Amino acid sequence: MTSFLQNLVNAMQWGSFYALIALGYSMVYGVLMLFNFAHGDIFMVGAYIGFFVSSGLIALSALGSLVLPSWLILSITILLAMFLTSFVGMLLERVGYRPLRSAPRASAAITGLMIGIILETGNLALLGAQRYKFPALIESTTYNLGGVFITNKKILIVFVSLLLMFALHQFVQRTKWGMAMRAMAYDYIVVPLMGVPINTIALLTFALGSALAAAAGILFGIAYPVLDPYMGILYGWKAFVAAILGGRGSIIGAALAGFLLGFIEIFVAAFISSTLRDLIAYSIILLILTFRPHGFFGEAYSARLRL
Amino acid sequence: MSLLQIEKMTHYFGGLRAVHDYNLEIEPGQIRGLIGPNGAGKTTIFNLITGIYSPTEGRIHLEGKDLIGLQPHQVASLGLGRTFQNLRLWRHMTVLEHVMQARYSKLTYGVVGALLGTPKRYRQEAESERIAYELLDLVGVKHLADQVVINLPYGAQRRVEMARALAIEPKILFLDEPTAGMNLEELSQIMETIRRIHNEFDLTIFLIEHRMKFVMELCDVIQTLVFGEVIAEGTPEAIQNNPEVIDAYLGKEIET
Amino acid sequence: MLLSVNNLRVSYGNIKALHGINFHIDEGEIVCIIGANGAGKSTTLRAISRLIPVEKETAITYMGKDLLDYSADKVVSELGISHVPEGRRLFGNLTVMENLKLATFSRKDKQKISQDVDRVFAIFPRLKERMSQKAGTLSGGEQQMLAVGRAFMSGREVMLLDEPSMGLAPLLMRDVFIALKEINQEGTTILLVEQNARMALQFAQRGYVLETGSIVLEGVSKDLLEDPKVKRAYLGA
Amino acid sequence: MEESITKPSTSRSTWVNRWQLFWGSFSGVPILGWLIGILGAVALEQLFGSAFAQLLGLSKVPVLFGFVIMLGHPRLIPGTLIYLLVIYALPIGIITQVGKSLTNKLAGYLLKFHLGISALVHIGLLFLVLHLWADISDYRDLVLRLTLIAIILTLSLNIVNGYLGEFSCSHPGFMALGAYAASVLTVLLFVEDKVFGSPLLAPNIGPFLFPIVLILAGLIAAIGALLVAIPSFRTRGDYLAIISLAFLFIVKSLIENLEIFGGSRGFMNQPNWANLSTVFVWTMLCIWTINNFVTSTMGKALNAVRDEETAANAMSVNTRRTKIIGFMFAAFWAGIAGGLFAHVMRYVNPGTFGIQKLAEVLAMVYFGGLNSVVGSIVGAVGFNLLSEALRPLELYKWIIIPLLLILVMLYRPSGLISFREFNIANLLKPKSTSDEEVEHVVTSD
Repeated sequence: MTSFLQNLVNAMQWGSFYALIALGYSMVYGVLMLFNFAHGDIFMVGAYIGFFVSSGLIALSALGSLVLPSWLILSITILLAMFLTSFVGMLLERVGYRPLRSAPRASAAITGLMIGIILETGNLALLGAQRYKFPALIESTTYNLGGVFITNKKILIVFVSLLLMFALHQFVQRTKWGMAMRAMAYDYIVVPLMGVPINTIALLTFALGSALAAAAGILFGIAYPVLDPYMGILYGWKAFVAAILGGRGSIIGAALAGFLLGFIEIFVAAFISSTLRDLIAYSIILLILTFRPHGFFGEAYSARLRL
Repeated sequence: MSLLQIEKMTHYFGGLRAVHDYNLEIEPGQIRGLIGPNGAGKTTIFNLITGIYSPTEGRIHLEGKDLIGLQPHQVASLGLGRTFQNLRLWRHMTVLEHVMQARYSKLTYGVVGALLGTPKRYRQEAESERIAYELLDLVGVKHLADQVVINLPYGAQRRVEMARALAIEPKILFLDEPTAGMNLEELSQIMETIRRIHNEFDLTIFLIEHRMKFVMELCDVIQTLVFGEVIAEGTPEAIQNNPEVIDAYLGKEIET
Repeated sequence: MLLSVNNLRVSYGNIKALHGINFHIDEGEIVCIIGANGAGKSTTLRAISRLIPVEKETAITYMGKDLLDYSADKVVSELGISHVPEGRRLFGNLTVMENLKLATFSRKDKQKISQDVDRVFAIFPRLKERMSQKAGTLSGGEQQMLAVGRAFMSGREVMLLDEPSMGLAPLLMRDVFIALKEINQEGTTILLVEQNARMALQFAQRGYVLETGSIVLEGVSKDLLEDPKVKRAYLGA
Repeated sequence: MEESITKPSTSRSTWVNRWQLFWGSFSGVPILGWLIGILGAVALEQLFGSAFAQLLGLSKVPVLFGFVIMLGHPRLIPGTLIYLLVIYALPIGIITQVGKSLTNKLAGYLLKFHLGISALVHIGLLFLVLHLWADISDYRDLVLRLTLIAIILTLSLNIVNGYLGEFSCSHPGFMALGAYAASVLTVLLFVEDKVFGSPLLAPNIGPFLFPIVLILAGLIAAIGALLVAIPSFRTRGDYLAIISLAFLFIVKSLIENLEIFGGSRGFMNQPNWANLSTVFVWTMLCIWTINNFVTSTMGKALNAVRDEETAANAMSVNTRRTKIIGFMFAAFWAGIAGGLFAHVMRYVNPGTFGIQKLAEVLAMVYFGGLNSVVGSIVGAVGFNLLSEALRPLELYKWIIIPLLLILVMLYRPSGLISFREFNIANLLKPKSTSDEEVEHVVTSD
């Protein structure tokens, strides 16, 4: 039982990363009907931006020119990295995807794939092959709750993830921007007839998705401090599959599927074998998609989306 | 026995009743018409008969064979050819390829023949091409055979669809609004073409149409459909003088 | 002249959908364009709404401005030209209220917005009952009301209506047209596209007859209703 | 004032004229002529290549048309260019020009027989050219074999992504199935191995049974394709893309978990049977069958399903059968490509068949052009040559190639040569353009 609970805690943390990344895929896919294959690499870029922001702030503290408490450094890192990474996402939309909006969607997917490769290689070219270690922003403390060990890092990671997901949900459900995003997911052709500038909504979607990916990157860096230019490929693609499993453009679906994937992976690794992790995870996904081809919360879209 | 026999066909989309208690008997050689306002369920009836949808209730028989539960391609190879209201052409294919494609069920060379290019394959493809040219000639677009369809004007595209439907060697030809998007001149030409097809193969035709003039001149028997139900069935004269039809089809006077 | 369309040409690929049509609408008028399926009626409205590109010979002026300088969303938010698209195209995943609210996306006049919402609910009381219901669950008639209401919220100068009668029972159809007349009397100019020729001509003051991408007849509705050519082609006589 | 404007333009147009005249004189050269010309050049290289390279100060014969040398050592550029000019450009130019009337006559003569005869002669010449070219260095040989395998892979993926219009991501998975199936069979049957022990059959009959092994590998991949094809009945487009992606990951981690096949460490000791001639023959077979398939009504049914499935179904096309055939046929060739690949590298590991491979194959298909046999050949050859040629740029290669592909997507969203058929008869026929006609064309311009 304790080992079950212990793994549950681990799965919550692991699922948080997938869920946060999956949200970005899902939003872009929902609103623009587009596989943003470069999103995993935005996660990577976000982690690196977070690394530089936090290292910079720590260096300033060390020099004594701007002494900040560590919780403030953490908060500033997350917010600033989210803000900066959102511009990477918007740039991607403007330069890579907007010119291809009326082209076949496969072309946009290939473009995304290629942008992803450029981001990975660009990282290697700029920063070299050495691995960067994410600075320890918080002192690690472990609590023992009846045999289940919970670190303050895990609590922080899960809490921040859930908070961000809740904020996103509120944004999408309550604001007119969110309303426009939902409308675009349903039928983007007639959205301009409501006086909604769709290019702005597209940028917003990319910005939000990228900001969440950056948050995921930093949280990931807190848990697993070694950064890798290919971390986007390793985790991004899995999150992508989770996003689709959640259903087209469904935020709750993407979050749930992200956590589900985390749970499957952790529990398979804990109770069966870590080498069988991917095999079982993807087999389950394949099974679910065979019986629910549109994911948990997705609905079939049709010719209605054409003019 | 009638060629096509439909009894008590009813169909629901979700909770919405699209077709209710629809009956039809078509005799060989007839030209039948189906009219009704937009959204009355005419195209749904076509889709039900040709197997695209499966009716919630009812029976459909072609020459005594039950069509319910068959895939559309099986229905088609049994002899139901059709055209579509909003042209469904294959945008990257040429006119000739369209007509040849519809000979699919008549080709017997199989996958191996296709891969290895056996003599049987070339023989059958050549035969198919010959028939395709004849049909294109019949509907009057032979000169466009090598054109990619999306480059053709609307009227020509409709004719390609017609030739394509004929290539499956139909026993009944279903035409869904064959005159949509045509002007009066093209209208009389397409009417001429339909008559020619009818005479050439002694073909049974079932058509949906909006233009009264067209339906009245061509059809032997006409059904009027309103909200999924047949409100009148009869000869063109009878339909034309039926006050209910006039109201439903042309719109009531509106009092303001 | 409020809106004048000159030499409107539209092509889909190599197919010419509109061969250079001319028409105009005066302020406060109800004008209809009638024609068979595929004649180019919807294309005309889409071109005015800037949903589809027009060819370079085309000129559209609206209140002295060049309409072609505006993008699709600006046509609605800055020029006040709203469009009820063919098949209504509601956002089925949004509630009735959200559909109405979304249509005011670019409007800043908060107070006026809530007045307008009240006005829509006054015209269509049925919508008020279904306020927090998803638009996808409405019946055909209610959907049409919401589509008109949504256009009313987004732009009030001109309303472009694409086959509002499609799929409606005669009684509901009458309700919708009565509401439209009311909206028109409050100062909204209406351009209506219809296949149901008789009804459209009874509703509008003037009409244009579109046939395979060209205007073949135009005139006052009463004359068109009497015109034997129109009768023969569209009224089946 | 006017003169100063017109002068440069006239001088430019004489240059253009001269170029057109020069180039126009080549338009009358049939494929046969080109093949013979290139054969002359590679024969020349065989005979005098290394001596001439040394004379120019190059350490050895430039293996890939000098790209690598020129990018890596700028001061060797003049020598390399002279080498290319003397060994390749001049001989090809002279032989094609001198032999023009003769090769045209010959090409015409060949066409009097069955088209297959003419095709075989051309293919034979092509093989001779490639063989002589690859003979210079092992590196050339390897690049060539991998490029030919890439052609098979690209063509087969084009069946699904181009002709059938699905976005399938499972191709590296099919390739992996084929690679492992073929490797296990050959090692088990014909090779002394630590895991499988002594060979079950006499090793010397192995090369003769190798085609059967490859076909089996292809069939295993094709059976795997059923797992993707059957869901495609119900869902299209995006969800099929995900299903196929999940399939790829499943195959990959399945192999990683099969310790008997080496797990993630990989599998080696494959016999060296995939030499240039074997790979060449399989590539030609692949092009031939795929070209046959896509030009038949059976194959064009794929296009009909892609463009308008409802209409295809209503026109008696069995859409399910069509999809199954499309997927299985594509997977079959991917499996064969995998089998060949394993025997070229003589080592495979599951990591080879991951996302990177997927990106590479997709890039080749979309770069070359959807729905086109020629496009796929151009895509695979272009991509591989580019990738080898830019090797000296190391990391930056993976910025330049993606950027190039993005440009292609922006300006030609369905690839360089898309939706174009491959007409063998037209390709092989003699070119009738005589000298007078060429002049006429130029002066009329």
